[in-house]
Parts: sequence; structure tokens; C-alpha cells
Amino acid sequence: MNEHFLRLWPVQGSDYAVSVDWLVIGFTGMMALFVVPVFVALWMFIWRYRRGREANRDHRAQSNLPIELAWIILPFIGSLVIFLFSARLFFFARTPPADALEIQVTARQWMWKFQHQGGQREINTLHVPARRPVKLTMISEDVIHSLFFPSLRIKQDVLPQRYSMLWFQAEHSGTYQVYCAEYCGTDHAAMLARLVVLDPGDYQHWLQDNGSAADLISQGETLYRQYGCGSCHDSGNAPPLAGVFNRTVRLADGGQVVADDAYLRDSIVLPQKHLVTGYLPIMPTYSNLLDEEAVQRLVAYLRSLPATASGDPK
Amino acid sequence: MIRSDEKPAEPFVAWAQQREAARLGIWLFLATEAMMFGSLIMVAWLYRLQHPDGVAEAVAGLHWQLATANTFMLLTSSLLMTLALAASEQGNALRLRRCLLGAALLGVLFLACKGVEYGLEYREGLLPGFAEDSPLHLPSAHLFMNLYFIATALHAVHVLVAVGLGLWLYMRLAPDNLSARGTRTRLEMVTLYWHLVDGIWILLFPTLYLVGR
Amino acid sequence: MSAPSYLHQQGLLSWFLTLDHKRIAVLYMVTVTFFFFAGGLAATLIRIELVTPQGDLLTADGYNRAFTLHGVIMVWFFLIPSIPSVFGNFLVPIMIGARDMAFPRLNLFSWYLLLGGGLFTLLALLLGGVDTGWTFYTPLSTMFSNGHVVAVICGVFIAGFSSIFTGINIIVTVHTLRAPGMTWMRLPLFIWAIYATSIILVLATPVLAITLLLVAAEHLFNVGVFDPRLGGDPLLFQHLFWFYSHPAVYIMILPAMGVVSELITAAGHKRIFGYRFVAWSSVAIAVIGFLVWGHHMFVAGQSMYASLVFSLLSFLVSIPSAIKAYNWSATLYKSDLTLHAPFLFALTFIGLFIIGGVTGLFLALLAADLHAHDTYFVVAHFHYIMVGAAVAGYFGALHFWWPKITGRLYSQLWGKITAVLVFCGFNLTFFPQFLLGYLGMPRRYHAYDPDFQFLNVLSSAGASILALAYVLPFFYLLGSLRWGERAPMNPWEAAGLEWRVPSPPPLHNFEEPVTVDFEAYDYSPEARRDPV
Amino acid sequence: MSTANALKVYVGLLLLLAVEVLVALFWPRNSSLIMLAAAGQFLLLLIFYLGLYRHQGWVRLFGCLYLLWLLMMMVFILGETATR
Repeated sequence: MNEHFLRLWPVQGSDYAVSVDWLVIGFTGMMALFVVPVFVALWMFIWRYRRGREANRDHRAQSNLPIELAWIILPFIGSLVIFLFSARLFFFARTPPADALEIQVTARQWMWKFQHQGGQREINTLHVPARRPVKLTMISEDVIHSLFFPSLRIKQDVLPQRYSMLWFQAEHSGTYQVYCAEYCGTDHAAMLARLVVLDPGDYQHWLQDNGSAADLISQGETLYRQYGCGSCHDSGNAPPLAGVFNRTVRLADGGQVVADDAYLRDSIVLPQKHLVTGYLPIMPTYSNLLDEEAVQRLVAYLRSLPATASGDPK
Repeated sequence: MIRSDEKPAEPFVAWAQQREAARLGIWLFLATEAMMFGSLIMVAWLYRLQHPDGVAEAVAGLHWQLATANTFMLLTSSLLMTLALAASEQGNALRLRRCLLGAALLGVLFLACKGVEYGLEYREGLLPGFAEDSPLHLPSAHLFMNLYFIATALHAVHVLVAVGLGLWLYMRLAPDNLSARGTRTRLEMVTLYWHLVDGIWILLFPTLYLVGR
Repeated sequence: MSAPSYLHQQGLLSWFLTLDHKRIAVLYMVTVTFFFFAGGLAATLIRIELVTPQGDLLTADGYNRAFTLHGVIMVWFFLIPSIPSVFGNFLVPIMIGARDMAFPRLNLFSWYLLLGGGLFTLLALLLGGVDTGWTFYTPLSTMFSNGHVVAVICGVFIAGFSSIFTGINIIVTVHTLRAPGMTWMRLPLFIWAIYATSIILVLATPVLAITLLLVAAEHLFNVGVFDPRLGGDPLLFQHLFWFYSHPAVYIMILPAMGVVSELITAAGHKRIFGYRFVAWSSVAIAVIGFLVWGHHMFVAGQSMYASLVFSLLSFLVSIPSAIKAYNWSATLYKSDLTLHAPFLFALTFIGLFIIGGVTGLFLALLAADLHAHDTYFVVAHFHYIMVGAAVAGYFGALHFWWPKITGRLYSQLWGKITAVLVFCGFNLTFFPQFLLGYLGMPRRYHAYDPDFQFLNVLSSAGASILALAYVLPFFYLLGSLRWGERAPMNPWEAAGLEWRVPSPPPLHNFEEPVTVDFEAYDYSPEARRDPV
Repeated sequence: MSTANALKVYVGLLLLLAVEVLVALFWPRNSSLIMLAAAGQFLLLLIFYLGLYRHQGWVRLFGCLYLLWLLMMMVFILGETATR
């Protein structure tokens, strides 16, 4: 693994990583511009003005407004320029493209579990296609973890009870180390994973030869049948779920909310959180029956439900 | 008639300087109390904004009549403390001690009223840790109830300290040494602390009991 | 014969019931040094553990407890009380011409609070052990850790009040007890820095008190404030915690800046360049320091727009520090420099503080923080500021005012050797950690990738030099108490009220009341150095 | 502070309290009115009973700084929760 004795710069796995490296090197250069003169001035003054060495020390300046303003404004303007570059990169890293490949991630104390759309499930390893955007929807089952890809220069905290998102586009195929960055208890140091980036062809082979019988959506459907969600939701005394994804739902207290992933998950695990108008709050909580992975499968199934032909339900 | 041998405390050279220092010291302590309770009130408001329905359910169960009576009592005790300070400036010892005693008694009444309220809530199973068969079914209602308990308990401790200070000052102000400069400064400090405890309740009362009934 | 020195009175009660600000300062010095070595032991364990990639010296749990102990003890029981309580207590009254602090009894009570809180916390950490890190992040600290978290929280809660009362004491003293003629613009810059630190001490510590109270309530009664299942929000804890903890890092660095201003002017025999800018930059750091806490949470799930605002404000807060650094080096222009030991510590401070500050700006860059957050890059950054700058400032103050506190001179040679050892040992320890951090080695890792071993071994080697450098002063400073020659009133020919009283100073600092008619740092030839 | 003034301020405080409770009971929707009455009470207390008007600069300075900080934290809360 460590082919050369001492590596001083992390491998660059994506274009984003290259641009972050250039940002950091640019910032170091600019800061050197402001800092090196201070060190040089210090050494020069110590040498020239040490006691016993004659130098003209008369009319010593007490203060000088232009110089003071100069070394306030110039460094600030310099850092503002770099700040704008970094803000642009930050927004780029935080807005996933629409066509990204969706993968569900669940973090548990000291292991990572990944679920692909095709139903494949992996523990502590993640296979992704190269040169394609991949979007990870992540949640933790206990404490706060943080999925960290050093070679892609990104990380994102994984919070309990709330989805957080991370997206990347790996360029070169290969195997990269993945860490948990947020301290999460005893074996925080052992919570590692491997990111395996495959060329698109190899990725398809990988999908086939360990694809499970049903894909994520059909697994969600079996759960939907198994827990009898249809007995209320399809019979009318609970909000109809056809085409529910990204629909604006009117709540009992007059507010409105868009039914995104988080809303669907909260309605399953904490049904009392958002009460829909016109329905009794009689839904039991499933938080003890379903773990986070099962909830993700159900949400995938609910997202796939098309709006029924008879117009958009209210 | 200021006793001549009475000189200001060690580091100070003049009485005015010592009162100035004591006043700035108490104001800074009030600032720390305000920062602490300010954060608590902000946390309460954050959860009011995030879970309006859960909080509405919790607030519905609170005894606002008792709390209004409590607010009235604290406002009256603040008035009495101001009157006590005014009486000390006019040198009227009897009125000063009566006002001080009145304020301390109102503080004790406030705590008694609070105890009754906690008793009712305990029987209704609303208090944290003892809430087996609690009538609240929204989880965020439990959260707000617990937050209500922490905020009012912390404030009750401060009222207890204020009542203690009032009674301690009442003992110290025996009729003869009323005019000692030290005790007048202490009276002003206790008055300032009392008003802060009242001011915190003025903000806590609507935040916990009234909004979103 | 002039009045007896404040050390004249003997006996235990004269120490444990003293109301004299100078004796309380010495009590703080002993307490703070004890906690420094307790925290240092934990650091040595960590560095020895990290020599090998696989964890063999300590178990995973043992390592987690070691770095939690190192964090809690070093932050709350050494760095925060060190300069404000030790040198603030000793020097503030003398420098402004007062006889004592405004509230002497409150001062002694603060010391007992720190000692009590500290011993209780150390006991809880050693006997039970807490593995949540000094940041107590929820839900780990509230739902997934053992009961000792509540004990440690009580200890820190008690010690917090020591900070609040010290802050109140210093602010009231500076406002009301200045000698006639000592206007705000004639105050030494150390007083400005300690005054700004006290503002933070008074306003930020209560927020920590309520946060720790909520964590303890959450841990005991599952109140739900930070428990997402009941609707609480773990991010709220991080907001409240960092709202205190970022101003707290300015509590650690601001006094050291005040010390360096004194050292630079005393060594250079010259008034500081731009007195007003340096004075007001301390207050600016204190005020803006309250607005930037969000840069600890860029990756924690905070909204993008809040992160943008915090990143911009973090660049703004770096300006006053830059003003100070530039003005210090400008002071040396046309100065009359003597290279004595305290001045070498001041140079160490400037060198390491500038590197620490610049890497702080790295972490304020949003895109760079996505990579460097929670890695050894952050560890190296804050050690450059806390250990490199704040501890070097503390050692500089120790070496500069030691003759004034104890009345004894120590050997300058050993002082300079220690300063050079600290600079070299420090850089060898923490510069490799910058590289480790950028390579992607996360923080608080008990076992790591074999790739990182070489840099970790370098860091541990540096740590051994640093440990030696920190033990050295223990010998020649305490040795000076016995064999050191008597110190004159002004060994460094510095300007300042504290150098116009005999060393060690008498019980009431000044025989007759002081009137100040000279500017701060008045080194002009006609200003005679006559004893007051 | 004279007794008459103290009584006037006291009556003002009671009036605001009455306004608060009445609004809470009969017009529950506008909670901002309740908080305005509470803020009024707090300011009345701060200026007259705590005697902010009697003190010189640094108390008033600390008072304004603190109220400014409260405002800023409120704006931050609303902004962060809205954009999260």
C-alpha cells in the first residue's frame, strides 16, 4: 500500500480535489506575501539595533496612520478574494447535480453500511463508477459520525434522526481509504471503509454478480405489505401516498411543508411531528420495528409511487 | 451621623469609590446572570419555533392562573424593595425594615405558590423522570415540559437566594446601625439583584405560559 | 528600613487565608503548574502511544480517556486561569497604582473554587474516566457514555465561577482603582489585554455554565433538549458550546499578547509603535470573538448561508491579531535591544503565533475546512496557538516578572537554553502534524494508517524535547529561590509602575500614594528611574 | 427614586401584565403583542427600578451591548433555522 517511504501530499481523486489543492497553495502563497516580510524585518531589526551596536536611533516614530491602515486593509482585501474562490467551491461541493447516482448510507457505532439502488448491500466498502456524480444520503443510528474521503477532499457529519447529503465525482479508478472523522466512542479509530472506484464497465459487472434478488424499491414494497401500511393509506382514513414525493402537504396547524426525504422519514419514525389536516393523529410509531436501513428502503419505495391517473390527490 | 472611625474597606480611599466599585461589581454579576438566563430563554424560543404544535399541547396543560399570581407577587416585591431603598435615603428605619420584610415574605409566597404548582404537575405526571403515565403524547411536548421545569427550577433557586439575602439584611439592619455606610451599599446591591430576578421572571412568564395558549 | 515584603509573614494560615493579591497570585501559580504537569503527563502518554500505528501501549478506551483528561485539564485548569489569574492578580493592582484588587475576599474565594473544581475533576477523570473528549459532544456525552461525565461537568461548572469572579474583580479594579493621573491611554498594554480578557471571561462563561447544566440534566433525566428522538437538536449543543469555547480560545491568547507587548517594549527600550492600535485591537478581538463560533461547524450540518457568514467574520477577527503582530515588529525598528531570556520567549511567541494564525485562516476557508476539519491539521493549528503562543507567553511572563515576584535573579543562560529548546522541540512536534492533517489522518485516532508512521515518530521525538524544555525551568527557577542573588528594583531597566517598587514589593505595594504624570513606556532619557 | 415615581412605575408594570394575560386569553394568535408587553415591562424595570438612568457610561454601555447581542442572537436563530 505505501509504495514510497514518505508521502507528503494526499492523492488527488477528483477534479474537485485538484481545485481545493490549488486554492490552498494560492492561499499559502498570498499569506507568505504578508508574513515573510515580518520575519525578515524581525531578524534585520534584531541584528541592526541590538544594544552596543551604533545605529542612528533618533526621532523614533510613535505611530504612523498610513502604515497602520495599509497593513489592515491590504491583507483583508487579499483574504476576501481567496474567500470568494473558496465560497464558490463550497457551494459547488454542496449542490449535487440532478442526475447523480443515489446511494443510501447508514452509520452505526463503529461501522458503515451502504445500500445501492439495485438492492446490493455492503459493509465498510463502497463501489462507485468512475467519472459519474454519486450522491450519498446519510443517517446515523446512534451518535454523530462523519464520512471523510481524504482523496476527494470532502467530509460530512452524519447526524441521528436527520438525513445529511454528500456528493462527489471520482475521476480515476482505484481504492481509496475512508475514515470516520467525528469522534464517536471507543472504536472510533477502527471505523474505516474502502472506496473502490471502478470503470463504468467493471461497475456494471460488479452490480450483476452480487446484485440481490430484488432492487431497493421492491424491497421497500415488501416492507410496505409486511407492515400493512396499505390498510390505512390505501383505504382513505390516512393520507393517500400515490405521488406523495415532492408534493406540498398542508399541516394541521396551518403550515405547509414539501414532502421530501426528511418529511417521509419523519412521518414513519415520528408520526406526531407533522400532522396532516383532515386526518386523526392515530398512526403508531415504527421507530422500534424498523431500523434506519428499512426506513430508507420504504422511503425509496414511496418516492417511486407515481401519481394516480385520477388527477393529483389533494 | 456617620461614625468617624468607620473608614472605607482596605483598597479604597473614599466611600464613593467603594460604592462605585460595589455597584459595577453587582452590575457585572447581573450581566452574567442575564447571559445565562438569556441563553435558556433563547433555547425555549428555538423549540417554540421548531415544534409549535407540541409546545401548544404542553402550554395548554400549564397552570397560568398560578403563574399570573406569581408575577403579580414578584412585581409587588420589586416595588417594596424600591420603597425600602427610598426609605433608607430618607433615613426612615421603620419603613425600611417593614418594606424589606414585606418583600421577603412575598418571595416566600412565590416559592410556596411554585411548590403548589409543581405538586399539581407531579400528580398529573408531567415532571421529567416521573412521567410514566403522562397525558402528553407529542414527544416535543415532553421536551418543552422538561425545559419549563429546568427554567422555573433555576429561577426558583435565584428567588430563594434573593429571599435569603433580604432576610439576612433585615437581621443586619438592627435599629441602631441603620446609618452605617456599608449596610446602605449592601441594601442597594440586594435591591439590584432582586430586580434582576424579577426581570428574568417577567421574560420567562410569557415565554413559558402565555404565548400560543 | 522600608516596609517588609509581602513574603515576610510566615505560617500556613498566612497563605490559605491571605487577602493580599500578590500571595493569591503565588497560590494560583503553584496550582496552575500542578495542573500543567498533570495534563502534560497525559500528553506524554498520547505521544508515546502514537509512535506505533497499532495501539499497543493503551487500549482504545484508555487512549480516549487520556486525550479527554489532557483536553479538560489543559483547557480549563491551565490555559484559562494561567495568565489572567497568576499575572493578572499580581500585576493589575501594581501596574495601575492601587493597593489591592477591588474585592480581596472574592479573589481568595475564586482560588478555592479553582482548586476545589480542579481536584474534583482530576479525581473524576482518573478514577472513573470520561471518553467524550473535552468537547462533550451530544448524543455521545448524554446517551452513550458512563456516569462520570456528570462528575466532570460539576467540576468544570465550579471552576467556571472562578473565571467569572476573577473577570469581575479585574474589570472593577481597572475601572475604579486607577491612581490619579493614570488615564486609559497611559495604561500599560498588559492591562488592556487583561481587561479585554476579563470582558470575555464575564460574558462567555455563563453560557458554558448553562450548557453544562443542560447536558447534565439530559444525561440524568433524559430531558430531551439535545435528544433528536424527543425533538431536541444535537446541533443546538454545538452552537451553545462553541458560543463559549471560541471566545474561550481568545481568553487563552489575549493575555499572552499583553505579556509580549510588555516584553517587546522592555527589551527594545522603546515605546510601542502604534499604542492606540494595539490597545484597541485587544478590545476588538474580545468583541468580534463572540461572533465567529460557527466556523467550528462548517461540516456539522449547519446551513450553507450561516457557514458563509461565519467564514467572512472569521477573516474579520484575524485583522486585530495581524495589527498586533505588525506593530510588535515595527516597535523593534530603531530600538535599543537586549537579548535577555524573556525576550527570546517573546520571539518564540511571535513566530509560532503567526504560523498558528495563518493556519487558522486556512480553516476559515470553507472549501479547505471541508478537507481539514477534525484532522491533525486542526490539532496542529490550535496547539500552535495554545502551546506555541500562550504557553510561550506564560513562560515569558514567568521569566520577566520572576525577580519582581520572588526578589531573586535566575541564570540568564539557562533561560535562553529553555527558550531555544521550546522553539525547536515545539516545531519538531507540531509541524509534522500539519502534513499529517492534510494527508487526511483524523483526530483522536488510537490506531492509524502505517503510511503516517514516519511523521508521527518525528512528532513524538519533538514531544520529548518539548517535555524536557518544560521541566528545565522547574529547576533553575526554584533553584534561584535559594542560590539566586537578590534582585534590584529594576533588573531590566524597564518603564512601568511595577518596576518602581522594591522587589518583592511590600504588602501595600506603594509606601505613599502614587500620582502618574508619565506616558506608558516612557524610555526618553530625561525620564529618571527614581524609586517612588 | 421617590415613592410617588415608584408607584407610577408599579402601576405601569401591572397594566402591562394585564394586557399580556388578556391578549393571551382572548386573541391567542398574535403572540408578538404578548412579547412586546413583556419587553415593555423589562425595559420599565431596567430603566427605573434598576436605575439605569442614574448610572454613567459603563452601565448604560453594558446594557445597550447586551440588548444588541440579544437582537443579534434572535436574528441568527431565525436565519439558521429557516435556511437549514
